[in-house]
Amino acid sequence: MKSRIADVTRGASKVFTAALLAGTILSTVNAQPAMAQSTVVVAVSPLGADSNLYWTTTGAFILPSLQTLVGQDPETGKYDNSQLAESWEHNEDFSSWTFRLHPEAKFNDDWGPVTSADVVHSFNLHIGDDAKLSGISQFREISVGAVDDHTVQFDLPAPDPNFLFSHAGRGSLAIYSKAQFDAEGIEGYEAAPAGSGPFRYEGRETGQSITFSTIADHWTGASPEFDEIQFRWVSEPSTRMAMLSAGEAHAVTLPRDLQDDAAEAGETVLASSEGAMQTTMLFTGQFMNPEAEENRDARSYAWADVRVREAMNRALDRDAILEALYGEGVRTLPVYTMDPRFPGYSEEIAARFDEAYGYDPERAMELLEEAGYPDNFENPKIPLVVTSLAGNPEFAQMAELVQAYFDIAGIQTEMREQDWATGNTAIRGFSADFVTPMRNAPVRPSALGVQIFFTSQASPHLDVGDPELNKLGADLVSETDPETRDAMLDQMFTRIFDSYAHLPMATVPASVVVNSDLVEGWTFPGTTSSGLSHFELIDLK
Amino acid sequence: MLRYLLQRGASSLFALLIITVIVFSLSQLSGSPVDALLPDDATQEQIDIFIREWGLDQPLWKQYLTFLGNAVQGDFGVSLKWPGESAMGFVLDRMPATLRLGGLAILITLIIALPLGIAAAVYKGSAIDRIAQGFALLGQSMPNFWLGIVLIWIFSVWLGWLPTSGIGSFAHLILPAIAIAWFQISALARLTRSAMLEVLDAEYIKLARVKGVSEWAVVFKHALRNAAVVPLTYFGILAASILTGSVVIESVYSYPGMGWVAIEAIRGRDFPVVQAVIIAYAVIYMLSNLLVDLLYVIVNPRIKHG
Amino acid sequence: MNTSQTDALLDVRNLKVEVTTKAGSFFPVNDHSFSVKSGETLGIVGESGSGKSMTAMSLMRLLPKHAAKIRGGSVKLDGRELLTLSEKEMRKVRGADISMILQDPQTSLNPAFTVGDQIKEALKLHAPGGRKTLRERTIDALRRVKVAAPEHRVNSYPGEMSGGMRQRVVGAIAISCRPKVIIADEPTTSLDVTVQAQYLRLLKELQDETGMAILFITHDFGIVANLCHRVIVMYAGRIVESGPVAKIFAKPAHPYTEALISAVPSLHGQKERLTTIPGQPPAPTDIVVGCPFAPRCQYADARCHSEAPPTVAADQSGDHTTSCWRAVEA
Amino acid sequence: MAEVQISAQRPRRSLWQRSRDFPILPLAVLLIVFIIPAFFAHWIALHDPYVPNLRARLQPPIFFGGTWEYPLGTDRLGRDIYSRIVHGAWYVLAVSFIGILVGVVVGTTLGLIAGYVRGWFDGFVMRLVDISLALPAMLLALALAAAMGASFLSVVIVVGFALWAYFARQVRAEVLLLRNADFVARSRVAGSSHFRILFRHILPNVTNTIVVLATLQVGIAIMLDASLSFLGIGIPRPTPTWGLLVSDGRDFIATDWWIAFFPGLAIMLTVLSVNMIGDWLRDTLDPRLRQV
Repeated sequence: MKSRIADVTRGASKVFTAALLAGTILSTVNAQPAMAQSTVVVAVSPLGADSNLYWTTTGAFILPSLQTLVGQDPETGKYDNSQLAESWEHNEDFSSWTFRLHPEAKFNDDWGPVTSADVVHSFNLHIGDDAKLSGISQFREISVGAVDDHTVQFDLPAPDPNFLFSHAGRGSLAIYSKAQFDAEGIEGYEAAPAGSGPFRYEGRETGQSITFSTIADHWTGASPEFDEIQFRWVSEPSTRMAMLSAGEAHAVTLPRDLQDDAAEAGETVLASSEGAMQTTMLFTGQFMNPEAEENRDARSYAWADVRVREAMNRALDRDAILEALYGEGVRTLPVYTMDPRFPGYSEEIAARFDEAYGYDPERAMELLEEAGYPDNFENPKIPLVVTSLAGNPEFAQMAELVQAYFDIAGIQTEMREQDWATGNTAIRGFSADFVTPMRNAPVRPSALGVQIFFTSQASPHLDVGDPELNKLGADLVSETDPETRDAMLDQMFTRIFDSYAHLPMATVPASVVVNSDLVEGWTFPGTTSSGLSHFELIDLK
Repeated sequence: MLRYLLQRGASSLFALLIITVIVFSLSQLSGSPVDALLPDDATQEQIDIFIREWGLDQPLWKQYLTFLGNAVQGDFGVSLKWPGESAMGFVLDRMPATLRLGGLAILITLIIALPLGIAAAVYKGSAIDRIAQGFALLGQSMPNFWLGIVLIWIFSVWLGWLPTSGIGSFAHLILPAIAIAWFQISALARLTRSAMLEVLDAEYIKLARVKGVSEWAVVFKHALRNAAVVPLTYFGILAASILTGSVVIESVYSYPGMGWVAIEAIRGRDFPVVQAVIIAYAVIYMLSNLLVDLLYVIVNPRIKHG
Repeated sequence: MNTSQTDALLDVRNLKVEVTTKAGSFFPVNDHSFSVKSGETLGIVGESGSGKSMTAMSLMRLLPKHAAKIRGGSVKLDGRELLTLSEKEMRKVRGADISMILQDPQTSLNPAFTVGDQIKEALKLHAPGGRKTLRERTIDALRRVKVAAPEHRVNSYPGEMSGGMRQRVVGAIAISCRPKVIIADEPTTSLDVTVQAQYLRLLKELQDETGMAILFITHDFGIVANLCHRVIVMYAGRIVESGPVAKIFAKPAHPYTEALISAVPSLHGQKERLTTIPGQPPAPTDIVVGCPFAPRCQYADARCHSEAPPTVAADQSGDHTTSCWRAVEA
Repeated sequence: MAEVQISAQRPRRSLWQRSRDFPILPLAVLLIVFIIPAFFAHWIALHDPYVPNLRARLQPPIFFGGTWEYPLGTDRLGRDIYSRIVHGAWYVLAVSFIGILVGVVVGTTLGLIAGYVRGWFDGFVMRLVDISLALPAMLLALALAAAMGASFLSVVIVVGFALWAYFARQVRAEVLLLRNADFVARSRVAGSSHFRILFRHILPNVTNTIVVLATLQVGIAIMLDASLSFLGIGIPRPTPTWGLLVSDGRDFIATDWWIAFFPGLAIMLTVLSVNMIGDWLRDTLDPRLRQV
């Protein structure tokens, strides 16, 4: 009996060791075949693009196998007909838009030409209940009809001069093949959606990577010089940097400081030709509402006082902060959501920026004293949100720098380290009581952005509570005359600017670092959510 | 012995039940998935649809019972973050990757720590002992993510021997497994050393020598058999800490295992997946403890009569 | 100790063991010479720390590896020098020619193996045989130490046995290969009196049966009187007296022996309050000038404190020696 | 077991002899790296640990091209690494001390009672121990941070949660041995209340165990703090806990290595010294605990 137990022991430990070994060896068997020579690898922080059904994602990354209606010029970011629409027109009040599709456009894998039916079909999918796309709500009110095989018409409930934005950088509508849907159903999309882009969807490892192969004779004539492109989701910046240095990745996104280090090591930093995002610190709560909201009394927070808000702005040495966060040459942003590319841009405000917002700690302290800060305030402490958001690794530093400058001016702070979703919960629940970093990416047309971030129109939880702004915002919705709109936007920006309604930071280009031994160049406008696009233009050595 | 194991099994099940309560309440506490899964500018309408669809408007106890009822059948619902994936299915998909990584880490740990601990005990006070102890102390005082990154730079970037990150070949497993094993090696080597020292001092070791048993057999037959109980008991904790360690290391190496799922799911407020992954962790832990109990009985026959 | 016995089975000459610790080095076995014949029992008596166990372990060459070293002398078994054997050759001697019974039956059996396995292990090493013969010999060994139902007991774990039974098993292991010499290191200290007596009787019977020599290490002169033919008395690493048991009991030559004998319990076996020797033996690392026992000796004089006594004969026969100034003077 | 076993009854070593093995060097290192900075940060820091100096970003340490102004270099906001480490010591000390205290109090109380009253309560506590060991602390931390926001408190809770089970298990095991000891039986006969027996008679007998275990847990607590910072759920910025410093510098390990290296070194030296002192304490106070 004894020897039996000994045998069992020996047996058990052998089985155990064998199992471990077998598991380990099996994993070698599982190994993927060595990658083809001409695979371009792009490593970025995870974008949450874990579905082939684009409308069920938040729209952070549109599969390069799919196309939208409107394209953008890689150099200037101007709308162009490089995607499915050959041309477009709108009626006088911007409430009806007609797109003419490229007649030669066709889906890959022999799913036939791209027609109006595909657009209507895709549109219906995008406004389904499972849609989570950013900005999709406006689409729900739209009716779409095929005028002919290659012409579609969108009828909008309200005028929208910025409708092209939805079809370009915002990417609210990706065109799927109706033929594939009819043949294979939604499962066909889930397995491998056919698109009309210059790449074919090859497969994904959830949370890990997506791979595309290039199309040989693409209808646009685009001919990338590589066979495959693979996007890898890698959350650690240093790991991405290591991938770049080890030659495992052709292009990676990196935080600013690491970009410098990479450049020093001989890699090349490529910036988008246009600003890809605007950043700011936003005050939350309806702090400009003269009658305290029944939800909460924003005015118990120090930033309800305009003098305190000005002091906060004056306390910041933006040149130094922005250089530390984004490097030299980044543009300071006079008003968040205002952008020279879009209507409503005011030169006058931009010119006044230094005078009104320039670094002046003495003035800040005077203002604080005037306001009776901190003694007159119930809550003199300013809670600053420290958070990390994919694509914005600098947000944590931003909060730290702001805190440091506030401290110098005598503004009390409290750091709130929380994840992005937690902040969102508070904002959506109207219980936010902090100052949080925020980004506008892709840079929305000003009329859209200002509504979202400052008025009660698009997202009431971000409303600053100012009656004047809300009135202007409400009027703007129905106004179609471009000049009147310009004037109204100007008024809104002036109002925001003069009442120091936020802590504007910068307009930042998207940038990637490429391995200079492998990549010659790559031009992209930085107009999408991720800032990346035009992968077919990646120029290899 | 069977009764003993059954008893252990039953109490594990009870513990699992409690864990479901904890997991459920924690995931409730951690906020609404709405904010993690819908875009920043989602409308109220979008939010309402979402809430209704996922039953987030039901009373909590009802949500829990529904959850438990389904969980028993292995159904944790559908992932909110990874559309079209069943929560447990998604976790189970990732499990082999983590088990492979954990298995290799355990293997490395055992292969290095046991001989090291034994050698340190047998040659107590010698250079080997001092090296082993130094190694043990070092291993226990280095944050594992730090080690992980350093390993990437040394072996992937400078030496170019191994891939930096990701999953695929066996080579991809080596660095993360070492990074996970490092701390465990030191802990296990330390334990083995002290357990062996204790045993080597015992009279029966002297008796074995007196009988003319070779030193090799003294160490590996007489001493190890008795000392093994200690590292074995530790095995349960080892398994748990390797799983825990994998949460951080999988993130460093962008290795899509359960740890990665756990972090992504919690950040994304993907309740079903969070619940599934924690339960899966707990089950692995408890199974490995049951295995330990079993091995324990085999290695140490005394317990059978105890 | 000039009584070199040519018929000695185990002959130890001038054995010296040095131990090195952080606190310094010392000689727990200092110039020991003694011998034992077949069928003879030699008692080694002394307080704890006197170097008894160290002597035993050095005979087995099982001193702690780094700390203790044999620094000289010779150990001859049947005329074969043990100290120069290779470790491999020595392993063949251990368990086969010289065997040992350790102090504590509670801990000297390996709890993870059956007693049968532990007996068999020694047999396998020194007298290999088939599975069946090994089993028979194992059972036989158990039978010889009077373990009841040995066929069943071979499958028992030590944890399932009483202390006395375990000590018998330890004995069975020791005699299993029929060694010429058995060293018994206080084998009965932890047993109760009745069991102790039984065990000692058993040892005697086994000796009669096999003619083996026994080195019996103890601190109890009572046992020595019952069991041993000759005795050596140790104090602080030195042999202070040696001779036949009868002579030493009749006329102890060293004051320390005298004190030890007076500490023996009465013949009825009742443990009365014993005469104790005042004071403590010197710490092993202390540098001793003169007779090490002098500080505790009621007869000590100035010379005892300043000069170490030589070893001299205590009577005319020459088989009784001591190292005490009083004997020198006599 | 430093000395050779001379006989079965090894002479007891005096306290003086034992104290000769006292690890002086680790204690000195601990004082210099950890204790003194923790209590005297304001005196020995060179700069304000919170104030960025954007003109002195990423300065290398002295001997690597840097200056005495910033002996260990600066981080990416131009803050002095040395001063940040020095100021961080206090928080590291506080987190590990309070976290372990939480673990000790909870674990010891439950372990004491469980081992003493046995029965269902014992079973219950041991299940809790199982549960707590089966729930990876890191996941709990993530959920907790999401629920209540990361704060000093949440970190302390996580550390306490991660450690209490070890105390409970060890203390219970010892109480099981002690509850039948003579002195317990005597005081029971003498009519002592259970409370009195537990806390006046049994507790003092497990104190050594607790002290030793607690010392050995300091390293684990510091590591845990570092891992939490890595996941972004540690003590919030700008508090320069060492975990945050290492975690913040991790992107720069290959280039501006000093940002993560020196805080890492501080962690290493501290954990190393604490562990060595812990080992010594264990060997001296409670050799039975070798296996923890």
